[in-house]
Amino acid sequence: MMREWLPSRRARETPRNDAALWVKCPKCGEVLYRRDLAASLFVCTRCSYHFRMSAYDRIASIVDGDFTEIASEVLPSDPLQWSDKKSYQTKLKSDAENSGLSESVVCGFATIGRFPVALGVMDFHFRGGTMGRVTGERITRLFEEARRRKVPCIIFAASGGARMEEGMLALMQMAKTTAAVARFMEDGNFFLVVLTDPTTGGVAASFAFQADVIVAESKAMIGFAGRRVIEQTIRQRLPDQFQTAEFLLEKGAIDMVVDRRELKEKLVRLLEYAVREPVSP
Amino acid sequence: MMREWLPSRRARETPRNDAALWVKCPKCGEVLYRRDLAASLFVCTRCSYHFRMSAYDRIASIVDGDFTEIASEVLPSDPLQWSDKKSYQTKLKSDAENSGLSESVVCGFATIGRFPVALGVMDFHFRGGTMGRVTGERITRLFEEARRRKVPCIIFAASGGARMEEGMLALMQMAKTTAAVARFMEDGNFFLVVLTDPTTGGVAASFAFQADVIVAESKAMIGFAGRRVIEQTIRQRLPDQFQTAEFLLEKGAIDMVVDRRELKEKLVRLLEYAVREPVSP
Amino acid sequence: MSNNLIVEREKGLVELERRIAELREASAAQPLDMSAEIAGLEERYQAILRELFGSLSPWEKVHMARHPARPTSLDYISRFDRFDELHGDRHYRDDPSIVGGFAFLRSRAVMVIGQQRGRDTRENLRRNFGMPAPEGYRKTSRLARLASRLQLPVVTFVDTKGADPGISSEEHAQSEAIAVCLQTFATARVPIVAAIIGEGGSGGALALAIADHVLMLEHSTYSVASPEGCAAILWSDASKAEEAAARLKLTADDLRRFGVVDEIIVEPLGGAHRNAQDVVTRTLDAVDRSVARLSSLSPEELLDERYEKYRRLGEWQAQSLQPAGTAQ
Amino acid sequence: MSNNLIVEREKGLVELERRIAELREASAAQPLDMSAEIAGLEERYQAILRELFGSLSPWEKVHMARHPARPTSLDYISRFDRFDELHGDRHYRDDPSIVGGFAFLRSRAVMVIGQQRGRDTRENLRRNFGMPAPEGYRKTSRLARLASRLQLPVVTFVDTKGADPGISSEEHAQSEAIAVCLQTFATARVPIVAAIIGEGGSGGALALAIADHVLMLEHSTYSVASPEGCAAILWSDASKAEEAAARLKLTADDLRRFGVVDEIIVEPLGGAHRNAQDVVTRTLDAVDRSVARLSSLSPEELLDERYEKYRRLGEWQAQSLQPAGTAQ
Ligand SMILES: [Zn+2]
Ligand SMILES: [Zn+2]
Repeated sequence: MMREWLPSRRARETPRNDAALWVKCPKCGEVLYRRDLAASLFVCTRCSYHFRMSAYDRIASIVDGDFTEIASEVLPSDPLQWSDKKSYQTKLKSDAENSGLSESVVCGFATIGRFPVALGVMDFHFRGGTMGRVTGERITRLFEEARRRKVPCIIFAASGGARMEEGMLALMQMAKTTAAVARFMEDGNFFLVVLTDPTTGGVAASFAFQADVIVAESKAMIGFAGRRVIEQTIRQRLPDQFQTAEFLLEKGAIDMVVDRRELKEKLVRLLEYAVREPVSP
Repeated sequence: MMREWLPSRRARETPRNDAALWVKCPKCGEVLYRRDLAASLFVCTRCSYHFRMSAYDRIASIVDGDFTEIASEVLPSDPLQWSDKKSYQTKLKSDAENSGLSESVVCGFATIGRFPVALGVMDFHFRGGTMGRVTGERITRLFEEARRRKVPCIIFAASGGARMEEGMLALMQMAKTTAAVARFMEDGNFFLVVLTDPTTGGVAASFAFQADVIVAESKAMIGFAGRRVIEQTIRQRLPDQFQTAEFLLEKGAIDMVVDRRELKEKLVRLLEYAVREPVSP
Repeated sequence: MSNNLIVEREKGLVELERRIAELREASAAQPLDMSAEIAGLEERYQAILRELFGSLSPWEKVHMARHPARPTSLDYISRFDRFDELHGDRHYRDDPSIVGGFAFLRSRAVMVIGQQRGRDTRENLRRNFGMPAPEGYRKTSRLARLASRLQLPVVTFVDTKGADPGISSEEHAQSEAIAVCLQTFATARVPIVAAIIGEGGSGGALALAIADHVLMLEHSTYSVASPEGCAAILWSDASKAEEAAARLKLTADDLRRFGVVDEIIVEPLGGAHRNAQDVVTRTLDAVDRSVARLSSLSPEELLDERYEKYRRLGEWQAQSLQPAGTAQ
Repeated sequence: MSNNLIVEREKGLVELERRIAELREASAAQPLDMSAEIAGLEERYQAILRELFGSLSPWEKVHMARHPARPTSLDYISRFDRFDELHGDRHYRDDPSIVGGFAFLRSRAVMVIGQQRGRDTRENLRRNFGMPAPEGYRKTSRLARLASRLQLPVVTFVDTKGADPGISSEEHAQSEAIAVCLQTFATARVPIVAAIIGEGGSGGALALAIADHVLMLEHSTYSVASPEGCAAILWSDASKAEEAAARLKLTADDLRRFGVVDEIIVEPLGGAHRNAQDVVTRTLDAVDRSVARLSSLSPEELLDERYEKYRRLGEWQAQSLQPAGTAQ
């Protein structure tokens, strides 16, 4: 892919459904100018609320320059011929239009701080970041290719879990990605995951928590079961702090919580320990 | 060693310090005839209280017939030239006289249910089962020889921890035995431990909890810190159940609790899974 | 009234069964020949059975999979030639919703691990309705690693609504526990055979089901989410569970066609609990056959085949993966 | 009054230090030459230092090792060229009494793990006075395994009274956590260098100290049990701790002679805290030299040498292991 991919892709900015020039911070209520928000990596300049980020915005915020996407030709279909209010095909189409994505993950290769890496970025704007067959297939190919190239793999997770509309074939992606991750790691390659808001269900419970180092973005909601499910089960309201990145850090589940504005620098630092041989520029 | 080793060694029965014909059960108060007690493997016939067992009684209760001791020529010395009320040398001598042992562990080879095994049996009657240099050396030799012979290793643990009078050289036995256990297990050999009353400190925190399968005798006290130390730290009395085998089973720390009278049968069953090829009689 | 459809349907049958038994008894005590009458009743009974259970909808299968009398993991494990239970995650707790240990299956030593729901309310409370906590998945991983070390094949029984969704399970990193379990099964250097014997709910079920050979009982279900959960998530309306059950393709036939399941164990008319003895026997036979076949492979062959199996599962291109019956 | 002998002794010095400082100040402000007076005071000061600290008994070293101002793990780690802390056991909790993560030591990437006591009461409470819980040892094992996977040398700093002896530590299988830690260090396929910087108490210290090269600060202690614990166990009288300290052979010199310790880092007169900067620098230099040397070995050579080292330690026959100074 050419160097020009970034500006064109970046034209679509988060949050996508709001076409206006101004965006209101859902946490502090501050009204933010969209361009300023993008410049601060979609972090509220007043209260540091982290807006959910689109995959290509994320990639642009992390890579040194080029990003060579792989497996973009792998496109979702409708194995269960699912239809409820709308058909699954229709949902896929409308999500594709709204998000500019063809599936819930974008995979490819890039350099970060001059380190060649495999990079997979999930996007909550496409089917709530759920993992369907193509999500699993793209991630699997990424790990397989990263294993061949012997480069570290970084995944940005954001997911509501396995995708209902693909039934068990979606669930099986947990098995498939896990197997690919295991092979990749058995060869001594480095796997780092960044958990972003939200990371739950089948994605949390497969490749995301198999990483060598688990980074989470500030205040990201991370868990296995959804908050609503737990509240229904225990019949009481959960504390606000429950299932946040900060909560998980205290509970020993993750390695660190990082503010998005410091994330790239942190990733480069971590790569320097694990790889120790950046390519010359 | 000859077949006759057992009767001669068994002459000394637990509890050793009581020369009388009758023994009173410390739990239910029943007065037990010593020969009956021995016949029931030193388990109170009324309340199932498990008396502490001497190493050779234990061996006799477990092996099919012969027991070939190894490393009995490895004898304790006094590296720190320790002396308090009595010298360490004196303590060693008096323990040896009282227990009929030369150190806190007896190691050797035997068959159990026709399975050739390496067998190490600790004895609380010798220096409270503490691990000194010779304890560590004998256990290490046992694992090294078991590794050469490719036979499973069974250890009966009973220990107050590392032996004070040998200072850091005693503590280093944790490292030495651990390294030997690791090599033994890396070759795919089976390691089973039976935790008996009491198993604590440096023995619990090294080879004992490294086993594939951890069996504990009923009601045995098992822990890292001693009960007294914990009570002093938290300044309150601990519940009776705390640190018992049954408590540890519930807490997920051990695989099973077994009554001594069913122990040999259980060990043979477990060996049948792990080895699958008993030698012909 | 039971909230289980199948249990409700069975209530009418009980009266008929009682009458047949009474007639038989009377017939034996009297010189009068009532065999024609008995035969008639039995024929009617069989006809009703066929009508009630001859063709179960996905939603009916969901209820069959949850039937309180349906054989549980321990009903299978107790029919192994021998079983020695192992306990605990070695860190925090022994989770009673996972039962595991050494066993002999026909003279072959194996490691068996199953999700265990209760067979009554009290046991259900103790076993958390068969929903494992992280400690249960960590016990599972530990036993699978031990099996791999000792070269024992692993046999699993899957029967869970899903992983426990409680507070302490989140606090103890349920995601990590399941993720490690998956990784352990994906890399275990021994044959793995899994049997879906009841409800196979979501990632909490899959954690025990990455296997070289997956068996599934005819009326078991295996699903990306419970129908209720799916309906709640997609339509915010759990009452649409029946519709979700139909859409999710959670039946053995569907999953066999998708390649998620390798072999189906046929159940007696009316469900496994109507002849548990026979179902368990045939299931263990099938497990045994698979283990025997897989045991001839080297660890490398096993791992390669397992990888390829899951690699191909749900491959994006394959239009042929669509269930034949639903093709438009 | 402090319960630390060394702190008590230092109190008199403070007055002298103040007077020297005052004289210096006065001398700078006045034309009067007071250099002779200052030199005299300084000589006296040095003489007192030598008298107080020139030759420390084992019991005094115990107090030196516990000195509240003695450099802690973080004082060393913060002098690495860079440090990125990693957290948690991935199961249950992040234990603040163990600090670990990636670091650069002179341009070399390493994994560093240290026991961290508090530098004040509040931090001591948070860090449990440097006594790790099972979660801390599990974090340690996890980081050591990660280092082994990524081929990063492991550097540890040992400074603990011992493993936490509390109720929940027992409930979470402290023994198992330490045992696994020992096994992880025994089998890690990377160089390991340990530095005993303060108190090295029992198995809870050893859990971080199975290493290819063990450094020890001159006035640190490393012991099978705390002197108090030893006295309580052997004589049911904790007040005999001083006697126990003498018997236990817990000083760097003794342990160097026994082969438990490979290298001693000399401390300034009066202890490491009197010139922490210098002590830390020299310690890190020594660590760096060891890592550099060990990095030239293959994993197999490393493991063999490590095995042989601990295999020989405390060998039963070797009379030569007896400390020369105490031979009769
Ligand atoms: Zn804001
Ligand atoms: Zn009794």
